[in-house]
Amino acid sequence: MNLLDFSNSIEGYLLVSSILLTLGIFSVLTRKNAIGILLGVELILNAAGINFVAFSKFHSAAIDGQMVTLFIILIAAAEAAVALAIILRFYRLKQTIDADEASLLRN
Amino acid sequence: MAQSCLWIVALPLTAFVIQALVGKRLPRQGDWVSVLAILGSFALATPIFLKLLATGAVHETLQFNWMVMPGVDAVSNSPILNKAVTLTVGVLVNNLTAIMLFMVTLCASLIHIFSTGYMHGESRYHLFFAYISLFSAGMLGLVISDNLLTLFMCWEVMGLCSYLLIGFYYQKLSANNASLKAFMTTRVGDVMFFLGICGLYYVFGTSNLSQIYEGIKTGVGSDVTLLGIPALAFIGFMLMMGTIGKSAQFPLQVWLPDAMEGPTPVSALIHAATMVAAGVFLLVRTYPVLEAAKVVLPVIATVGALTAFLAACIALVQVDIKKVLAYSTISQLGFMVLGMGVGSFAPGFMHVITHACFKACLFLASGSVIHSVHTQDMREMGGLRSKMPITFLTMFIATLAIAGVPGFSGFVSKDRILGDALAYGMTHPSQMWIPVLGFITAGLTAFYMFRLIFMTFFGHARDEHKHHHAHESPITMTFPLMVLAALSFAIVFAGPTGIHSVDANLLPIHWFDHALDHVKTEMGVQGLHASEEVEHHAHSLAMIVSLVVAGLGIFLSALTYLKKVISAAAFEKALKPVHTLLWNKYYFDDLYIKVVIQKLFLPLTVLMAKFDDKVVDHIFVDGWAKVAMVLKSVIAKFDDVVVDKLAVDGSGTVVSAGGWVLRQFQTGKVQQYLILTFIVFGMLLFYMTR
Amino acid sequence: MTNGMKWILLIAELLTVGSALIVAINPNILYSAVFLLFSFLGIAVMYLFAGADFLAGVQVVVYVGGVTILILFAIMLTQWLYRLKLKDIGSKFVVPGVVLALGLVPFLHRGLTQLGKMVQAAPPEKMAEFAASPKTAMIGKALLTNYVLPFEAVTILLLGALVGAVWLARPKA
Amino acid sequence: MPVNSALFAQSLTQWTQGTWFASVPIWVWALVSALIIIYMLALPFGGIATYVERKIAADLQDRIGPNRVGPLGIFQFAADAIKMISKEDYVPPGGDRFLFNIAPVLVVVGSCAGFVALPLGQYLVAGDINIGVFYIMAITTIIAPGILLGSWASENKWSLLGGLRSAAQIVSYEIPVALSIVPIILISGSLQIGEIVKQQGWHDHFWNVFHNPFTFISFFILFVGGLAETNRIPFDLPEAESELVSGFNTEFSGMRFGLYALGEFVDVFVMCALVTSLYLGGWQIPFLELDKFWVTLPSGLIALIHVSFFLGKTFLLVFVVMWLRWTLPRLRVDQLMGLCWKGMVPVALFNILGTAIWMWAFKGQSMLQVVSGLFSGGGGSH
Amino acid sequence: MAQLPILSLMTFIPLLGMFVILALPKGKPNMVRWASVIFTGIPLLLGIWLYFNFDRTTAAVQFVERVSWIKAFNIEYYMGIDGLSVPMVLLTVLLSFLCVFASWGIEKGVKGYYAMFLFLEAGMMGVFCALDFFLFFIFWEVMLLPMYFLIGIWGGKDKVYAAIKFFLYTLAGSVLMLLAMLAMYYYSEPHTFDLLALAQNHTQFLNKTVTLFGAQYALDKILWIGLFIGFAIKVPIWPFHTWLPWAHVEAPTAVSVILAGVLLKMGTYGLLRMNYPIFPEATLWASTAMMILGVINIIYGAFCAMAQKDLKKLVAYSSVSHMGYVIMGMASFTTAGVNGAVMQMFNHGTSTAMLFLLVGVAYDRVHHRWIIKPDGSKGFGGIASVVPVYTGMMAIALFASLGLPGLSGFISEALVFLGTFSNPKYQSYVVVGSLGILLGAAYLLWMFMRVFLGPLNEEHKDMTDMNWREKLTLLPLCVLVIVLGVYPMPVLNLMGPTLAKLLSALGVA
Repeated sequence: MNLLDFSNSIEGYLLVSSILLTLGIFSVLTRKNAIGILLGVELILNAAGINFVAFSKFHSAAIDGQMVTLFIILIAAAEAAVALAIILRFYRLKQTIDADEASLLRN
Repeated sequence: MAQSCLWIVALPLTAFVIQALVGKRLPRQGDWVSVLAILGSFALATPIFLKLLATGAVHETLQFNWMVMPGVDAVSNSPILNKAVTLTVGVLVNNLTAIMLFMVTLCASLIHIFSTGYMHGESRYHLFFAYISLFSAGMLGLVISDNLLTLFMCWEVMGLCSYLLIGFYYQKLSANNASLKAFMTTRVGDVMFFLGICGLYYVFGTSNLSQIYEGIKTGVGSDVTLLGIPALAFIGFMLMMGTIGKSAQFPLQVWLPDAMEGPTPVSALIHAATMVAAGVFLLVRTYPVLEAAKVVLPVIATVGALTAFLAACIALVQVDIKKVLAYSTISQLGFMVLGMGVGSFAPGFMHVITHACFKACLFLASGSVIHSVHTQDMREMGGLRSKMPITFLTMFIATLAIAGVPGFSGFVSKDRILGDALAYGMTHPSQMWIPVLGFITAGLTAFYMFRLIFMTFFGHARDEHKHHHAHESPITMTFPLMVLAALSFAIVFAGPTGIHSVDANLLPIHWFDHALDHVKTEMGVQGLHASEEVEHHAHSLAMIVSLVVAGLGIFLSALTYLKKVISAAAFEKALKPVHTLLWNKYYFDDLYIKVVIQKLFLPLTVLMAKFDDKVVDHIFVDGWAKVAMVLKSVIAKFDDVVVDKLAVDGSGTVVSAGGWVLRQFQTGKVQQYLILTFIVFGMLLFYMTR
Repeated sequence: MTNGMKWILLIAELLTVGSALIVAINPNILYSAVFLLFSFLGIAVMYLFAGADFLAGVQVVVYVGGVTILILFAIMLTQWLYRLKLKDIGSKFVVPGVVLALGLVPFLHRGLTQLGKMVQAAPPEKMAEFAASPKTAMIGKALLTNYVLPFEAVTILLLGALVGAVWLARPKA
Repeated sequence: MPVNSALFAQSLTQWTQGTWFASVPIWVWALVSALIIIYMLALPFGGIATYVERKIAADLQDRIGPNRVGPLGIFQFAADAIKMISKEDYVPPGGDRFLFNIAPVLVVVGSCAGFVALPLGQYLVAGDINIGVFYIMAITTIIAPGILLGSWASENKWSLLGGLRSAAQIVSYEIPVALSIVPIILISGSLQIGEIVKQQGWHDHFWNVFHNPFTFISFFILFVGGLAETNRIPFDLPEAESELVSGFNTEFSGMRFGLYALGEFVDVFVMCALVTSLYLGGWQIPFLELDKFWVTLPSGLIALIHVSFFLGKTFLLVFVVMWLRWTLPRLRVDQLMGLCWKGMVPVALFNILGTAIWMWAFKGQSMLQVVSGLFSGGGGSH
Repeated sequence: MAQLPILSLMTFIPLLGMFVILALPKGKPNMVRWASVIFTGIPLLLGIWLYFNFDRTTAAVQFVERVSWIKAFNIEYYMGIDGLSVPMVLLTVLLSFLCVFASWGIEKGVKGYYAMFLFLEAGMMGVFCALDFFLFFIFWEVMLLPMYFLIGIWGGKDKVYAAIKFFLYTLAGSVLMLLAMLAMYYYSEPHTFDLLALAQNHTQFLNKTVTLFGAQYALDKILWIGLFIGFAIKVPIWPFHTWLPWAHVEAPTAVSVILAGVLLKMGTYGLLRMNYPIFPEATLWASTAMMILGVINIIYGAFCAMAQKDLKKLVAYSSVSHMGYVIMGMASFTTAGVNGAVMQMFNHGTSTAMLFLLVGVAYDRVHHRWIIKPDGSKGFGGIASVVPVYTGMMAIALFASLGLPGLSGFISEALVFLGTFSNPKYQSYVVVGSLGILLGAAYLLWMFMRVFLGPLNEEHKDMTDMNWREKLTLLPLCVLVIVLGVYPMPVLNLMGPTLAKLLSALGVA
């Protein structure tokens, strides 16, 4: 069952994080809904978090990796809060949160 | 003695400086300063003269370096160009100087005294005396200078003074023109004179007279040619031209009559006694050079004769009293130059002295006449004999002198000149016309002089008003007249030996000739080298002829003007063309002014100025500017079209096009930006992990 | 790591990946939000197995308790009341999505594995001992020693975000 | 030696060693053991609690509670259970079936999962997780999304509003709860609840509530926060509002409503258990130090005494909760929020500061130790 | 005392002055004026000290200051003066000092004016003291700039045209000079700019050829011509003189005084300093040409002056004519000629300066300079009666410049003519040249008569006579003119030995 011992080493974590990253990117790129993009971003951040934790255990066996993830989580929370506030404001402005609408800064 | 000479010159010079600077503020406007100065000079000059009379000869020189220019020190007249040049100046006192000094200072002082009266009340009174003092200084400087350079300098200073004095009444336009004409004509002469000096330098390496005399004696420069003609001839001619300019000989005589615009004392001092004599004095000083240049003397003689005759003719028709005297001066000068030309060195020089006295007297007398009747036109005068007895008497004596009546100074000098001329004519038959002309002129002189006397003093007053006002001049004016009249007597020239110095033919010339012979030997002058008996024969003949001619002149003049037997007017009508010719002074004036100046010289200057402005300036200089302009526009066009349009704007459009393309990427959609980033991320990742 | 543990880890990984897939694919934003929650839980469990027990707690508190609720709130505030249809026609993107995934994932994985090989530095027993040890004290100490600056910075950031979010979201007074 | 599910599971394996169960992998056993603990303890309490609450409420309102089913109505909870199970599986039209089902599960899981870390006795704990307290707090936060999703899925404006309010209430009251736990952590220096309780023995600084004045205040904040977090009466706004019918679980009926009610009661129990173990010394017997007792009791008896004391204190608190339900009026939403943000959070922060200063000032001694120290002239400090 | 860098001081004190003046407050023109008086006064005092300490026996360069400046091209800051440059230096210093007083009437941009003026003086001093060609060229160009501004800004009606014309013309000349300089640097063996060294071994330029645009030319002749044209423009010599009338007419009084007084002399000074010693053979070869040009200058200048209606233009052309004498004197290669030429440079400086100052005085009062107005009506007329002192001064200035003996003009003209005449080759030129004297007298006296004598032109009856300042500026010049006229040795003995060496170097025989 290489799948099992597979999960003891770092590959498991890296695989999950790469998948998460891909899905995150995918959702960010394809979502029309602003909140969808936000979800994508959260996924990407978590993928990074997993990587750090995995490396903190498998590589340096030191707390630093986890510290980074801790900070990632904190900042992600702040970011989500502000993002949602913006989305709400945008929604109040445009009555829709379709990402394509938010193109005032076009050429 | 030379030291005193310096003082003689310095005194009037200081008077000039004082007058010019503070004259206005001095009491009596400083005329006494000038008079005292000239009297001082006179006082210094008399001992020199007395020494001459006593010892018969006086000689002293004083020299000092004026300009020293280092260079290759070579023999003074060696052809090396960059040889050292030192110009020395100094004082030469010999018999000539002594006599001239005495005469000049005497006349000048008398004229100074006269002009205190005459010029009384004039506006620029102090300046008048300043100029006269400067003039005296100049004349005296000329007389004493031992080299031609300083002689030339004083010569020109006198020219300046004559310019200033003639133009004294500068409000009058005629006075200005006259002064300018005087200065310019004399200037022509001066330029020639200077060239002569340059020639002398070239030949003798110096302008010092005594060195020149030695040089002539040793025959220096006889072989040198200047501008193709023998050097000494060239120098001689140049000096002659100098004299012609200064002494108003033909053809440069136009300025003297006009010089009468100046106040009468000026005419007396400058245009009778001294300045004009300077020209002749130059000839006297440089006589050895003239003699060495064989060719020059005959020319001088002819010029002298011609001038004398022509001037006399013009004098016949003149109505202005001063003009008559002016022309008489010209003709007398002609006589002097004639004398020099024919070789009568001593009589020529003597005539200078005698002429100075009586001509000064004549002028001053006419001055006092003008002063009282306030007009110069003889036609408005007449019958002044009773009104102005002293003036009449002194003028009459001077007229007798000038007419050549024996017993008077004029006869003494003029007769001897005519005698020598006759002798010269006999030895050079081709030149015979010169003495003949001389005698005729003598006659004419007598005629017009007495015409003048009769018209002014005799007959009835033509202008009652003026006649009424006429009054005798004050003592300051009459005293000089009396002194000068006294000098017109022949006996004066007998010198200290008194009566017994009178030679065979009643000519009291013994001491004079003796003095001049001394100078001749000193300078190496041969003088007239006619044989003894020819000379004796000529002189006796000359005396007779001159007496006849003088008497004839006086008689005819009396007939026409005193007794009105011959009507002058009829004569004029008969010889109308001659009269107009004479009246217009042979059109010399017109020739010079109207033709040479107005027609030739001024248009040339205007042409030259135009040429300069148009051709040289516009074409040569601005032309370049135009060329540049053309070039500029061409280059500008090229620059504009090629460089600007293609290079610059072209790249501009390329850039903007590129900009447009890139702008399409900026859709504003966040997601599309992210796609781009991730594509790049992917590529990067691919690259990193290959 | 007992076998059981491995299985639980595996389940957690599958849970995370599966729910993440649904989050990315699902047209209905609400569903993707919910499954995001489950993937967060899965990640928390993975953290536990990676020895980051405190971190798992933080993950749960912050993400599950905070962010997801915020997202749900946002969705409800923006979608529901105005009858917006929730369906997000993302379908047309499925094909490029798959291509992207297929294209990107192998690279990522190969990259990460190579990284992993490089990384295999820590000796196994040290790893296990590290995983087992409680991390709270270590994190606490680390926070106040070498990570003081980030800690302070994050506090300021959070304050800023807090005030900003409130100000932004507040309806105009 | 902490007893945790792993230990429990090992004992099971040893017990089933010889049988066919051995082939079952160890983690299966661990899972089963955990489930047993939870459901052995949580579910019955849930049911009993409903009965007890209705009895107390009736008593407070001077009426007799449910007495029909079984003697004194003690089987009322079983009757309710059966009623709920037999009800029709109704999903509101337009509602979201999947979410409708998921929501109650989340709520129950969120609340029951807390039991793992609660130390019933010195060695009796399901899994003495190192970050015990933090774990409980974390797990209870899952309830909020559950409620939210449930209210959303029931396609009912009122339930949605109720849901939103309750989620907001739960999330915002987590903060004062968390902050009031921090003083305890400061004192005990560890997140493990077992450790915290162990330190509250008589010889140590007795119950944390009496450790210092600040912890005394933070005990009340924790208790009130816990009430709000479980939507109990003073903060009963979301579910029993007059205008919101029964809040987020209006559309729920049958077993789903059962789960909700169960979840709610289990949550109350967990909260009270947490309060007792942190502040009231958990299984610590006041004034008595069992293991130093003059006679060594068998471990089973000690455990029994510990459990009884722990449950006694917890049920006391639960009684207070139920008591409050029928005495305090309901708070308005803004009062609710205001109390939380303007009232409790600042006080909690103040307490943390106070405890920290106290710890620094008295070097970790509780008030009592300080007082006794004064008398005994600097007795041994902790 | 000798080691005091007197030349540098004299050159750079005005420069310092310029900066000081620029720093003075704008509002107080008088302060600026008195400051500039001081800053020109100091060089004057130094000049006077220099005059007394100048060793008149040797021909060697004195007060030498030699500091290597740009080692790469061994260009040195080589300042020194000898007999040739001393009179010029004294003239510059004196005229600058007087011109400061003369420009008291300038109201517009006083600071700028005086700053430029001092800058100009520094430039001029530099030109006369520099013995390194490079340094000479720099000062030559430096001197141009302020002139351009002075004419361009404070000038008369079409000042801009005149300023540009002046600038471009002289610049064109200096371009040729630059080329010649560089060629000399290139061809000289130890590659030096030092004039004395170049003169030392001037044979190195002999019988070498240089190909210009294909044609072969003798090196030294081409260089000589290049330098000659550069300097000829400055002198100005006949074809290149057209800038002078314009520059003079348009320049303000003080500037035209400096322009005529000093700048014209730079051309001849340059010829004597560079062409003669460095290219003796070429000089001999070109002497006849120079003589012809000199005579043309005299006659042409006189004729043009005669026809001028504007006082200043008349004086400008008179300058052209007088500079003709200088050229003639130089080209005669005789001691008297060359000494006369340099003397004439000095005398012309003083007499023309007087003339220009006097014209300036008239201009300040009536603001026009017409002898005859363009429309033919009388400009000035008979003002002698109104302004006697002015007339007196003008008379002195006129007679000095027309060469009346007793005044300085005559001395130099006499020397020039004596010198030229003693060179058998050029005697006929002297005769033609003497015509110049005549013409000089003509146009000057014609002007004197027109302007001063005759009936008074009513327009000018309220002309005021000269004030103390104007008298002060003219007094020294009058004194100089008269004293040097009577006894020229004080200036003449300065230049004697140097010119003697110059001529012997020329190999004249």
